[in-house]
Amino acid sequence: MSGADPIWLYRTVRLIRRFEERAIELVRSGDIVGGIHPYLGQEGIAAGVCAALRPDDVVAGTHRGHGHVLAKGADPGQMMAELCGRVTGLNRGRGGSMHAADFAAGVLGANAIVGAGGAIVTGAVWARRRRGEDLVGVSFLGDGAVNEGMLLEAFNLAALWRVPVLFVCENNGYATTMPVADAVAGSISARAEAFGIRASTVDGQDPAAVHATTAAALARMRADGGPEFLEARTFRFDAHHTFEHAVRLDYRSPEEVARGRSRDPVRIAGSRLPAAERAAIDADVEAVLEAAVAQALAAAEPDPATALEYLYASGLTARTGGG
Amino acid sequence: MSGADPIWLYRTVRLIRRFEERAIELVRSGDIVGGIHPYLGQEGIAAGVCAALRPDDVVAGTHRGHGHVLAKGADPGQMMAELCGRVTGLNRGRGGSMHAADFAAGVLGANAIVGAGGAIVTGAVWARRRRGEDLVGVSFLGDGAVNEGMLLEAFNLAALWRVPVLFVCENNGYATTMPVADAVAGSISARAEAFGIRASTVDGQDPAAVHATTAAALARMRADGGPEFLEARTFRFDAHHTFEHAVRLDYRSPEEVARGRSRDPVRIAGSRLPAAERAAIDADVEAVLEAAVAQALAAAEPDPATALEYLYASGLTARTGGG
Amino acid sequence: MPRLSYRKALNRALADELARDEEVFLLGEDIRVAASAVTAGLLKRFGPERVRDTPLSEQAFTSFATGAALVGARPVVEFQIPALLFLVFEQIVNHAHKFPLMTGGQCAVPVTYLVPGSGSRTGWAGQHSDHPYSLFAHAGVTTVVPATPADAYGLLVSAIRCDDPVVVFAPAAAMELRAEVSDPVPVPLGRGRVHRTGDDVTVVAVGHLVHDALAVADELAGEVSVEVFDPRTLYPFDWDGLLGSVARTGRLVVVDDSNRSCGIAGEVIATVVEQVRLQAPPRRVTRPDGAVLPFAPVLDRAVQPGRELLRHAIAHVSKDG
Amino acid sequence: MPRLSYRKALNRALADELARDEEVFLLGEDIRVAASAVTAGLLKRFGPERVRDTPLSEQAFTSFATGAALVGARPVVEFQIPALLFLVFEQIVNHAHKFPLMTGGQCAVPVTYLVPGSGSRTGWAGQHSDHPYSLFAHAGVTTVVPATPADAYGLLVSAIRCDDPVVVFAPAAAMELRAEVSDPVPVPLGRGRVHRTGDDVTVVAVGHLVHDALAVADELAGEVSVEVFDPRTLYPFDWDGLLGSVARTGRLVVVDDSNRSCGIAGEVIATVVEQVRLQAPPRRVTRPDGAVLPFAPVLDRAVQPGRELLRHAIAHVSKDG
Ligand SMILES: Cc1ncc(C[n+]2csc(CCOP(=O)(O)OP(=O)(O)O)c2C)c(N)n1
Ligand SMILES: Cc1ncc(C[n+]2csc(CCOP(=O)(O)OP(=O)(O)O)c2C)c(N)n1
Ligand SMILES: [Mg+2]
Ligand SMILES: [Mg+2]
Repeated sequence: MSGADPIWLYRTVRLIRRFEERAIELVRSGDIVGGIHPYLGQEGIAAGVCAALRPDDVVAGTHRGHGHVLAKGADPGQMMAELCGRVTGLNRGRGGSMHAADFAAGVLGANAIVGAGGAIVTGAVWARRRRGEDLVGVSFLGDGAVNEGMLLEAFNLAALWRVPVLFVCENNGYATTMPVADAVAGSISARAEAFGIRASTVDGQDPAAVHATTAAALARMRADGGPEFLEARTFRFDAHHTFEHAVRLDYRSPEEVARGRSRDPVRIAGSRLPAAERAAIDADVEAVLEAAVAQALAAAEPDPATALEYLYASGLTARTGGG
Repeated sequence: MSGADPIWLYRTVRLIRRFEERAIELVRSGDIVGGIHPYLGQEGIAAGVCAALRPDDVVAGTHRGHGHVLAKGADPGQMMAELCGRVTGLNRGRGGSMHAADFAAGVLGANAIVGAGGAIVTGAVWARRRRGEDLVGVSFLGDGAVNEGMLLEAFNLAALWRVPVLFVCENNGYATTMPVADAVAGSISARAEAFGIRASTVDGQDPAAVHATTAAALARMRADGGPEFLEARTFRFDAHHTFEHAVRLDYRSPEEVARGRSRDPVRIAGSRLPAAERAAIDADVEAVLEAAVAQALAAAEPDPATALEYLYASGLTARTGGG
Repeated sequence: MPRLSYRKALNRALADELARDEEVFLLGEDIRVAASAVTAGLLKRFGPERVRDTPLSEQAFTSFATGAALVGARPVVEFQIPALLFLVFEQIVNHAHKFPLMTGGQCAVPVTYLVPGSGSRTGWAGQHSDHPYSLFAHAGVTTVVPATPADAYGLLVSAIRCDDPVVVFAPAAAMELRAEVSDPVPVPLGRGRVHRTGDDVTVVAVGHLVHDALAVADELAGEVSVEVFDPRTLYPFDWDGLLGSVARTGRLVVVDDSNRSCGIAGEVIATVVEQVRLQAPPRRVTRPDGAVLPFAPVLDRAVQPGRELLRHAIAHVSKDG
Repeated sequence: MPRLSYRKALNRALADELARDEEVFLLGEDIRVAASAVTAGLLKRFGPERVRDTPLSEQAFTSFATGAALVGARPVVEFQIPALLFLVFEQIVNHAHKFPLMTGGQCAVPVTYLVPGSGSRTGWAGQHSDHPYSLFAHAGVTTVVPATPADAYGLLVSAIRCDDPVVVFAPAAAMELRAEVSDPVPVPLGRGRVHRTGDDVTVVAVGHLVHDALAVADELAGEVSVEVFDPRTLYPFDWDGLLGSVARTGRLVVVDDSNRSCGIAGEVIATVVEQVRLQAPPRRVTRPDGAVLPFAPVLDRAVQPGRELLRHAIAHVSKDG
């Protein structure tokens, strides 16, 4: 990943944007079962943060995790196949949207439990550093997650043990339908600062700004070893989850949505490139996704006889459910 | 309770002190099974805080809970009977040291799980205020508890919903053998302040100072309804738990213990009374405890046939373990 | 007769109890806008003090409910995902459940924990598809799994009125059911229901699987006469009701959507064979041991107990003897 | 032969594995000073990087262990109280257990959770006296309950070497046992042990109750020939071993210190009767349903399965038929 490279940043936000749009189509067509939590509007954060990472660094994502997985370098075709539940998927069709993982790319997994990733990535970074590797980790989390005790405990461990994890809070103003102001007493940054963790704030809609702030934090972290916190202010352009396309939930006014959508990370990153370059990237991204979707849909579904495969790493075989 | 009355304060710290010393004797004699977490040295906190409470206010205690229960007004005889597992005990012998409760006196219970009381007392206060009662609550907690996610979540609820709970952190420097500095990143007060909760600090060895600081906090809380936090610096004079009398754990130097014991809340409170008055109180406390111990030891043990009594408030009868 | 959906039945039970008793209030995530639809209309009718949206602080709000219950309130706590019960297992089992005995009867903890959409919600995968009712039956917390709209209403009402904590699992696979229900009434906890009488074999089915059991019983009607017993409450279990049925049929199959080992199906078999001599070895159809639901729909389905396996079990039990 | 205490056996297993494999490290509360004695001497020998005292942040340090394991470490997490497993139930069951399947085999989670002093520690009362092994057997997490010093050593070693999460319950009532053990060796997970052969009835006993079963078997030696089977691992259970025993004796009693409903005793009975025709109805001796251990010692004891009830169950099973 070439750092602040505006081409990489634009390509990445564009890739995530179009990936999500294609995925939503596949939800509509029934090829993706169970729906997704679209990352639309928040692409600048995954792109900006991951632009500052090295391949050996690790990230833990969230339920709204596609952007993190893609920006960290997972293959879009395997990712799409995973969403479609195919054997060629990143997780061989066993994980789906909320558990997509790519250990080879340093993605410890999206995670369906809010607030769970922080301690996991802290442990992973600590264990690898004990072996002499000098990686860092990123824990992505939503504004809702800062109310989870398990995450606050993870802040404590990372700070005490000086584990270099960047906790990136994607503050999109809501936990599902719960406004931040109704859910977070005090402030988001103060939650980290209470543990002696340095906190920064950044405009999450500007991928270059996210990158710059992240890079500065990572430089400090790589130098002295402790965790940091980054609050990226953002806006979720679409539904909390695609089920909201069918069931209207009343919590954001049309005006608020229009205002939020007016600051578009894809447009902001694109405006920094010449139109021709942008068009070339767009075309390339379309081709990548066209192939991704085609490959995903062409791939085999898993054999039901293998439903319990991978249940135990030790090779233990579970008793089946009888009959 | 007569507020800052130095007589009440001295009597209370002295009562707790001697109660604990008698209880330790009963642990040694085998009349109290399982041991206790002595409150020795920390008496000034329970006394000073409870002096500022009204009878209808509620408190939730800790594993080191005898002081809270006594200072809030539970009968020492019933409390001692509870520690001895007798039917005349506060909990009819079902709870013991770590679960002693006296709902009539506003004691929701000592609690064997560190960090658990905060949310419970918050809910209790909220529910009673919804009925128009204007009580407040106190959640006692140790320095170790501020590392428990569930407690930090409780800070959030109390602050968001403006429930008047005073979180009183008895910072005795250790969680069992773990020094605060090794366990608490940032600072203890900052943990509460992060949630917008006002925090004060007080010398926990001076019952009058604890009372004054508590009274000021409660006045603000009764006026505007939100929670507050109070860190009381203190020192545990004896073992974490009486098992330490048998098994030596190496974590505090003799010098540190001597230094800590030099500031004794009983002596401090006592120095504020004329010697004769102090002696009269001492004699009275001795008499109360003599009677408490005698009554406890004379009381019946529960009938094993009633082992499952009170298991279900609904009257449900559990299947027994067979045979 | 008016048709009532399962989801609406839960909604109506909440509304009726909120209206009947000022001490009832609701806590949960996104319940104001009624993301699960179970709380639809309640904010408007009862206001934000009694329909309280919570931050994502499950442990604290579960114990907040305990505290409120200790002083006489009757909270109903909605959980969006069955796995959230894992997150608050300590708060329910070690606190809410234990308070009455530990305090020697000084208090009660009448809290209802409601999971609308338990079990597999196809496509929600590993961490959102558990059916952990057997865990609560082990802990001894009253546990109900209504199969029908009428029972959804009646058991939820009884749960709210119960002086002990009660966990209500509303299986995702039952949430869209509809049935003719004129005037729903409370259903006593701890009482099973024979949905269909039969002479040859008793099938105990839990939650949504009651409907599968009934379908299979209908299919097999010519060959074997199946009695379908729905315990409705898993703890306390209606042992008398079940033993009466099995004493007549002499044969037993249990179908249940939780993991096999130490699940409710095993408990049913154990308790029955301790007391009744069966004419053939009993069988159970469950999730596998240690099941984790894989994402791909074909795999997700393969891990759940289905009609095919149930037919097989019935055939086996009927033949043997 | 040298005598080895159960507690020392655990200590030695930890020391041996720390010495053998750099990836092994310990996490827990007060383990540096070895409050439980199980980690005695290890700080000095292996240093604070590998013997890590944690703050009271059980959820985070449990998931910290998961994360470390995901990248190849082999953490052992000590819990001071069995109920702390309730507090981290989500982290173990919903994360550590599920990671391999959910990721399609991309990882393993070799974590050992060690509870030295599970079950009743007389006088510690309601919240410190649970024996929640059946919960983990239900979840499908490998669960061991060693009964003897040799097994404590051997099973803990195997747990640490296992590529899946393993919960090790060391019953408080077994911690002070001593036995002659010359050279302790690994004991395979999932393999039971016949402690005493017999012809008339198989008694399955878990953990410290193995010793009660042996004592009762000795007492009854003149009247009934009792075989004592110790599963050692509750999940995965050694069904072949047990079925072999029961096929010979034709009679079954199970004694186990967890709650009755959905406990391991019920599972044993269910699995056996699905496959073996017994000569008499089986029996189990357990804690009551929903047990909460009251404080007073006489009550605490009354709630635990004891020899009297076991004798009664054996008598009943032997007579019937
Ligand atoms: C512990 C937990 N509680 C509740 C949920 C259900 N849930 C899934 S996403 C979500 C909202 C999360 O909000 P936030 O952290 O702000 O992330 P966002 O969805 O806004 O990206 C909720 C309540 C969950 N998955 N995990
Ligand atoms: C959640 C939880 N974790 C661990 C324990 C075991 N334990 C009991 S007391 C204690 C130390 C508590 O320290 P602190 O909060 O400072 O209170 P203190 O004992 O110093 O009064 C520990 C670790 C427990 N009871 N509950
Ligand atoms: Mg959000
Ligand atoms: Mg302390």
